[in-house]
Amino acid sequence: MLDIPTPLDPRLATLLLHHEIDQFNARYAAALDAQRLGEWTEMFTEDAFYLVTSRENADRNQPVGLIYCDSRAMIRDRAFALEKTAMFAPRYLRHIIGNLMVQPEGEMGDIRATANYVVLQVLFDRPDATLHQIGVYHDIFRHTQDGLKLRERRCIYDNLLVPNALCIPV
Amino acid sequence: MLDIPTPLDPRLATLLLHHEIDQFNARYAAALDAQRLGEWTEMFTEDAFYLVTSRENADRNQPVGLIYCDSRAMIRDRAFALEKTAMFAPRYLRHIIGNLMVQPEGEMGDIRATANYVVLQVLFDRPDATLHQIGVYHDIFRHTQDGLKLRERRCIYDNLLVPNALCIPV
Amino acid sequence: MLDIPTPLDPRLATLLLHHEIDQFNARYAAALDAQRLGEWTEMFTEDAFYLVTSRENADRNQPVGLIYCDSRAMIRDRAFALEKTAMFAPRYLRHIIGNLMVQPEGEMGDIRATANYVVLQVLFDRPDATLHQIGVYHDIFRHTQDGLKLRERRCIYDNLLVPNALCIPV
Amino acid sequence: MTDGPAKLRDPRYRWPEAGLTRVPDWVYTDAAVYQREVERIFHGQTWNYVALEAEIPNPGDFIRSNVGPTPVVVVRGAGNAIHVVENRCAHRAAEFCRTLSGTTKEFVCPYHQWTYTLDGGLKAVPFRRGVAGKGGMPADFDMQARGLKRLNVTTHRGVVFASYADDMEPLTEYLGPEILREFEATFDGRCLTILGHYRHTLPGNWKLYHENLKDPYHATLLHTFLVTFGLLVAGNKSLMLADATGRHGVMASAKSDATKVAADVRGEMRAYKEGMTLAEPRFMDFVDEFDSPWSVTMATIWPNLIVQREMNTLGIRQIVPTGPHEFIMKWTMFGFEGDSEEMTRHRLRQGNLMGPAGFLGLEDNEAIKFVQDGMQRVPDGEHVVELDPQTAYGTSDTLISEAAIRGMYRHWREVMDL
Amino acid sequence: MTDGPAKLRDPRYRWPEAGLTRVPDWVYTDAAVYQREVERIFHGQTWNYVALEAEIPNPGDFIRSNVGPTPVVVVRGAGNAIHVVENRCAHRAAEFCRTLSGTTKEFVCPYHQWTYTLDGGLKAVPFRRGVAGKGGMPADFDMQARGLKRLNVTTHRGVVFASYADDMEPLTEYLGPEILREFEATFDGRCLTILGHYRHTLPGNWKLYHENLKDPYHATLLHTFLVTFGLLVAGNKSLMLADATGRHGVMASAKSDATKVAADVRGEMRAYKEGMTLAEPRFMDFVDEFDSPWSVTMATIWPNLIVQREMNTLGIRQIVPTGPHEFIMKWTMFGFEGDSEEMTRHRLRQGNLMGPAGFLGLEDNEAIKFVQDGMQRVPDGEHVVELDPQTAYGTSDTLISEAAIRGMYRHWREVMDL
Amino acid sequence: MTDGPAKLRDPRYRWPEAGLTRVPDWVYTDAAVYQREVERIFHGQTWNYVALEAEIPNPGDFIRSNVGPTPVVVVRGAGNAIHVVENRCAHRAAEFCRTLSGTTKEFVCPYHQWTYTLDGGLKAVPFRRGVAGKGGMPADFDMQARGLKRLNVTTHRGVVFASYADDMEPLTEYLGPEILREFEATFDGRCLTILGHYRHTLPGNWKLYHENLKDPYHATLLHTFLVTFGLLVAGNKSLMLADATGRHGVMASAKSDATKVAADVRGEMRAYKEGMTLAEPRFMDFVDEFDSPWSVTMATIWPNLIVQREMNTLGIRQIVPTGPHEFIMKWTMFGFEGDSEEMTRHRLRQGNLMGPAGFLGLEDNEAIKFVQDGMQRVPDGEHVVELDPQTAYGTSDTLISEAAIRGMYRHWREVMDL
Ligand code: FES
Ligand code: FES
Ligand code: FES
Ligand SMILES: [Fe+3]
Ligand SMILES: [Fe+3]
Ligand SMILES: [Fe+3]
Repeated sequence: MLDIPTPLDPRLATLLLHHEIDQFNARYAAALDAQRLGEWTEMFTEDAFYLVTSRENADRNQPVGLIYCDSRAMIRDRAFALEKTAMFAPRYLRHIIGNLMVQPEGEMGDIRATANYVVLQVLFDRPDATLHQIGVYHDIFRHTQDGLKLRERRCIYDNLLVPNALCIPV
Repeated sequence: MLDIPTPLDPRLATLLLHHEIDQFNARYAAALDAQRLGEWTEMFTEDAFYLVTSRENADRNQPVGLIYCDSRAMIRDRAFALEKTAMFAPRYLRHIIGNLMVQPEGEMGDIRATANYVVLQVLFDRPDATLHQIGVYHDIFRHTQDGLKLRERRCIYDNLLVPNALCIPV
Repeated sequence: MLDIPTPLDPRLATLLLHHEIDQFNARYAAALDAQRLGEWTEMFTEDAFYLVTSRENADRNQPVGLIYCDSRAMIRDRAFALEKTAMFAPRYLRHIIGNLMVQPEGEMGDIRATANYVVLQVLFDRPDATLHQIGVYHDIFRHTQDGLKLRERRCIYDNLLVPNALCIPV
Repeated sequence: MTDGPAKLRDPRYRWPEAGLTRVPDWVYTDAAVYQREVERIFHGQTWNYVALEAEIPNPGDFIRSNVGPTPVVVVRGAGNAIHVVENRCAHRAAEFCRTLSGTTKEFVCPYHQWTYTLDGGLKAVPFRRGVAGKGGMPADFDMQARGLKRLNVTTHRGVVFASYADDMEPLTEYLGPEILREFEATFDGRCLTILGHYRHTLPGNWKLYHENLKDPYHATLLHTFLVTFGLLVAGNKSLMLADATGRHGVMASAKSDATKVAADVRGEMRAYKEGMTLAEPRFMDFVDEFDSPWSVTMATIWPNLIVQREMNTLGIRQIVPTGPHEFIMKWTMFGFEGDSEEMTRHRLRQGNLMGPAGFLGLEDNEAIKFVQDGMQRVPDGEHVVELDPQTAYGTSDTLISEAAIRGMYRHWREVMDL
Repeated sequence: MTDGPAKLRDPRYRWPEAGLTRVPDWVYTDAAVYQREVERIFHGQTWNYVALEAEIPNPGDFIRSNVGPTPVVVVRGAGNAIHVVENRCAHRAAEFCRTLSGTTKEFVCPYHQWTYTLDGGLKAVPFRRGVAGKGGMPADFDMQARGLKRLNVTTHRGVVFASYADDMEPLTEYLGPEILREFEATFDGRCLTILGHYRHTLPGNWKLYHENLKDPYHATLLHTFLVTFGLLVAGNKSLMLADATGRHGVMASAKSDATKVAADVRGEMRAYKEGMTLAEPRFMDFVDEFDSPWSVTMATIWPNLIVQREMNTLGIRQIVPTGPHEFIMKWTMFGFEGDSEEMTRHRLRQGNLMGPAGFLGLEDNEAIKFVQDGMQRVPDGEHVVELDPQTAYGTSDTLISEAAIRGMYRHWREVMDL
Repeated sequence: MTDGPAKLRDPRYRWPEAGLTRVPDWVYTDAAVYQREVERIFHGQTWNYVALEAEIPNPGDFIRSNVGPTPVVVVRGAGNAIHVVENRCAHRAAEFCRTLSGTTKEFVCPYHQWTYTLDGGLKAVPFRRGVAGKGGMPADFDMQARGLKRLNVTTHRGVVFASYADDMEPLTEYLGPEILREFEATFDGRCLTILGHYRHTLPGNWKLYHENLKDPYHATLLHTFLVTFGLLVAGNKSLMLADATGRHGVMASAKSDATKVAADVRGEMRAYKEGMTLAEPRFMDFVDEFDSPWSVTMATIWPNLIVQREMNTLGIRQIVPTGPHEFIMKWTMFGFEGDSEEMTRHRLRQGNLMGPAGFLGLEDNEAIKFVQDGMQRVPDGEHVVELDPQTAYGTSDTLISEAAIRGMYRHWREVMDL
């Protein structure tokens, strides 16, 4: 939990935590939009779980993910593969994150939060910016000695169809 | 007005009120996105006014609404009709709410606020997520013994045309 | 810096500054969406720099802008030209601003901030609302005796192509 | 400029042997058929709804509208006469009028500022005689001959119609006595007040909307709300009226108490739900303000007008086709001068029944979409419209009938020569 | 209803002189060719994958699917038999089934509530006999004759196929012995458990996806990850199998240690990167659970099925063409009953290789898009497919071969008569 | 592969009797006409702008560009020569170059890594000789014959052009002496510095953009800003120049003091507004840096280039058609080496006049859209272009003229054989 010099009005503590997570998400989006995947991997805990899957699968409790990482090691391999081995056309991405809701810190310092996201994509050979993916982050945050980290981020997208390929994480 | 133990810096009180309404809107969006219409109806006061109309009508001061409810009873009938009688194809919706502006609490506890909204829709038989409706909420909130409620929400959408049908409230 | 009666927890000061800029952006968007360009021009300092350019140009450090104003005088001429001389079809615009990040106030009172923006447009002769422009504001704010103003706003859009014409500033 | 005409002589466009009890998919999905519909129907021998007089009360008031897909401007001239002109400049084709409505003394095209009078006449061509003796228009340039394309106009009880045909019969004849009676039951002489508009797209062929309102059968089955709250129930007083030609129709019914519906009938109505109640029942009240036995009438006036009298919520629906697979619907909701504030509110409340978010309206929009989806994805089939064989086509007094749809296609095939 | 057939007699559709070593662009980009593919291939003499039995385990369970572009519903009937019917109502063509999957006792069309049994028979027409002796269907209305369009169905090892052809050979014959063997190596009799779905669009012609999996050459070059981590390396044990007709294929390979690749071979492999390592190498482990010499097999089963056995990540890919320039791919990922929780997790982890976000999968989707882009923007060219001249067409045991692609077009030209 | 050619013999494509004073809509809206334009104009006997040398200063520098709609890569070879090749792989058609610009030693197609030299020659085919004696290309595979499609290239004063025609006359001849003079007045020998790009779509036919710049009439009427601040005023010194063929043109004018405009002229100019002033007038200053009597010239160089010299804001505009109803415009704004920082800033400030957000630029984009809208929604009409009858077609020294547009169509009809 945040260490606070003077006892703070609990409503203000709530506000500060909300702001802290809001800013975490803004940095997270900025890292992905600039395709700084190394920075992105550092935003997770060692034992992190990261999943990108459809609302269809989530509603049916089917576990498959477009991306399925059950450790930061796998998140690092994802970043490594995309940066060092994967072939895909250059593109611009822009994440917009909103509707953040944070639950009070739970046992073991788990902080559950959700936020809606929109990923906009621009390819260099198509005129328009497109709604590439929309969905909800279902998150568990933790305060660590290295600061706030994601213990779990499940990205549940509303799209029924992925437009061709998901080249950069969500 | 919020009851505050120790006198609070007025700027912080403003911040808390802003946050309270921001979180109300996030919950409101979540209820609609999950199509929990019963929960949605509980977010209004008994004497609430709820309207969905076009910027075109609003600019001309024409009163018609796609949805026009001048009491929570009518809001309940809307939820009832959609859940129990209406036939429409299944769909995913996602509300993104931003640009919230809150005015200081006025006489009779009225709190006026506006926010921009985007409603994204995914049909199961069309590949793309679409911008279903964009617009502005013109709101009057009230603190009641059951917590913060909407005394009035006028949803003024910018679209000139509604894509086929508006099956879930905005 | 904000003048504060009692010494304030620095984290709360950060919060207040963040909120102040967030609300500035909300008012900025509202002025443009209502096409109140006069009001828009007043949100800049006399020596303001205002630029709208593509991510492509920005990445290459090429200075050209769709709109290039290196003084509020030029910003006023822009507003004047659009309101008094320019011919373009009527349209509805809606700005959504999110992912705000504010850096601590620097020397000479410069406050650096960034935010993502989406400009949605509705023409009267096309059925759909469209993603007209998406991008990032790169800002420098200043507190002046007339309140918070933009010393610099560089709007870097992600779109590769502008859809036909950019008739209202971003 | 498609190769429609030639194409339409192709045997693939032969109508099914079974005749009017079948409608082939190509009627709803083919681009060449659509093109011919624009030529022979919307631009042909028809009166097309374009506006209500109440939308342009004063000289100079104008509103953008359409005749079929074609954009026009409807304007009240100096002499109070109403003019309808194409929204295309006579110089370089610019769609000159961009605003939805307004008031003006003249029309000025933005590109080179050719200027037109309110009745479409070419009034001024800048630098027509050049500058310093150079350039400009030929000496013999005939201003008279170069105005905007004008359509023929007629109005009845405050409703404005336009036609490309120069030899149209009067509207009253065009409607025929029975349809005219229902038209005048709604437009009963009181002045209209505009309450506002709805606009929506609908991803289906435009004729499916006419058929939906010539199909009383669906009303008793699709619309749970309607049935459960007694607005339309198989077996209670109703009529599906068609004019002599079959192109126009009126679906009419009298509100009754659904709980009184015979058990056997109710048995067939899956839509009927026992014991449903409303928290605000008064919004379903019918204030009997019309000289008519019907509490609900839906008039389909060929080719682009629907007049809705759904108890006390009144509206115009204008069909603007954009291709075989989609059309735009523009609604103009209205009341009457002299309505009390409470009566206006009642109309607005009852408006929740109709429109793209209406309890009934959204169901029809969805159902029509499903039909177009079915044809586009499982192509080259045909529709079955054989309910009510006792009536070959046209008017029928049972709701369990598709005779009015058959009547419409009898007319359509004649005009389309298909 | 395009003028396809006539058009296809046009000399522009003549195949290049060079024969199968060339494929002209119009094969991938022409609307009339696509239309004929739907008629002669997807609706022709083929078995089309529609579902896995495990998706509809109980009577009444249904799932939406497609045969070519045509939407169908796959449903398990009361008697446990599986039925496949077109998703188009026999009355007015409505696409009646809107949900992706579910469980029901009958199908009710929303528009007028015609009701169908699970095997597509017409069960009820509301008010069929009218009300109070009026309206309703003709006395001789034949319920039997008016059901939904039914397709022929067969299943093998829990995989469900449908066909429009009434005289199809059994699936086992259709696959042929070699393909069947590989099919049964993956579907080895264990019951399937569904792990979930991926769905994506791909802006390329549907055949390019078959070709991608009949093109072992690309695998050794495009997929750095694959090569670097030893899944497929030119020179190691592999086979590109084709059936006698050339329409089906299996790309098979055995995992090996890339570091052991001969230097000369590695030299040609730009994709190969020295000394790369994974932070979580176990996700590339192969648990040898199959009775097969191959660690990876990709079976392309004509016309719409790919069976992926990528080590331990297993999946179905169903091709749903939407036009010449795009198709939808629906993936169904599965494991087996009795998988330990750790085995399931292993499959899920290994799933990062494939699908629209897979290390390999995203590369193929991008590459196929690039090919369609190239043809659409620089039109009227041809493709060169002459690798491995020793094999005219069909099965080849070298990865440096396009013989399987040539075999596919030999079959395609025969069926398409082009 | 549409059935264009045949279709174009249809009588519907007959030009109006009135000749060049009329332009029929199908010139701007018909798909078959557009297809022929690509073949006979962009891929025909023309020099197409593709890049500025300053964009690819060093060997290996490349930039994506287009010739008509066709994507090409413009690259500076080792020997400093500039090459233009189609962006389509010789193997399986992949659009291999995906980045907008960059620097490379060779081009490698991502799909199978066929490798090309900077001049488009096929340099390497992986595993060309197979592996372990199996597979690979035929022994007689001819690398020489399999490179990328190369276009002919010429440059003048740092501007790069390409052509599909092998027998093109030199650019200087192609332009003709008068156009060349204006071209060289702008490209006066100083080295260019790139200030950046604008890119926008425009929902109109590509020729309307040429016409807009061969139409001095509109400039005096549409552009209030231009007129009010004296950049172009009917009656002041100006010229609408056309080359001998009529395809190229230059609209030229000298800045003057609008307040001195004769009252009679001003009377016709609705656009002119009395007493407007700028808060920052210096941005309208003209620094006379060119050896030319004109302060503003707009050169339209057939078929895809516009050279803008708007006082001190200089730019290239490249037209990339994407169909009859839309094109993409790519702008390259530049200054000169040796520009002071203040001069560069002046150019950037003055840039507010042009481009898709320019005070003038946005008006032209909107006006052209209105014209295409008008034709698409009110089809099958014709345009009236009869201003300035004294000049049948071509060069005219009055602004009140459409002679240059007539000249362009005289040339177009010849080339298009329509
Ligand atoms: S296009 Fe209307 S005035 Fe020229
Ligand atoms: S369309 Fe299915 S019941 Fe009428
Ligand atoms: S497509 Fe280019 S190398 Fe195969
Ligand atoms: Fe209905
Ligand atoms: Fe592959
Ligand atoms: Fe201009």
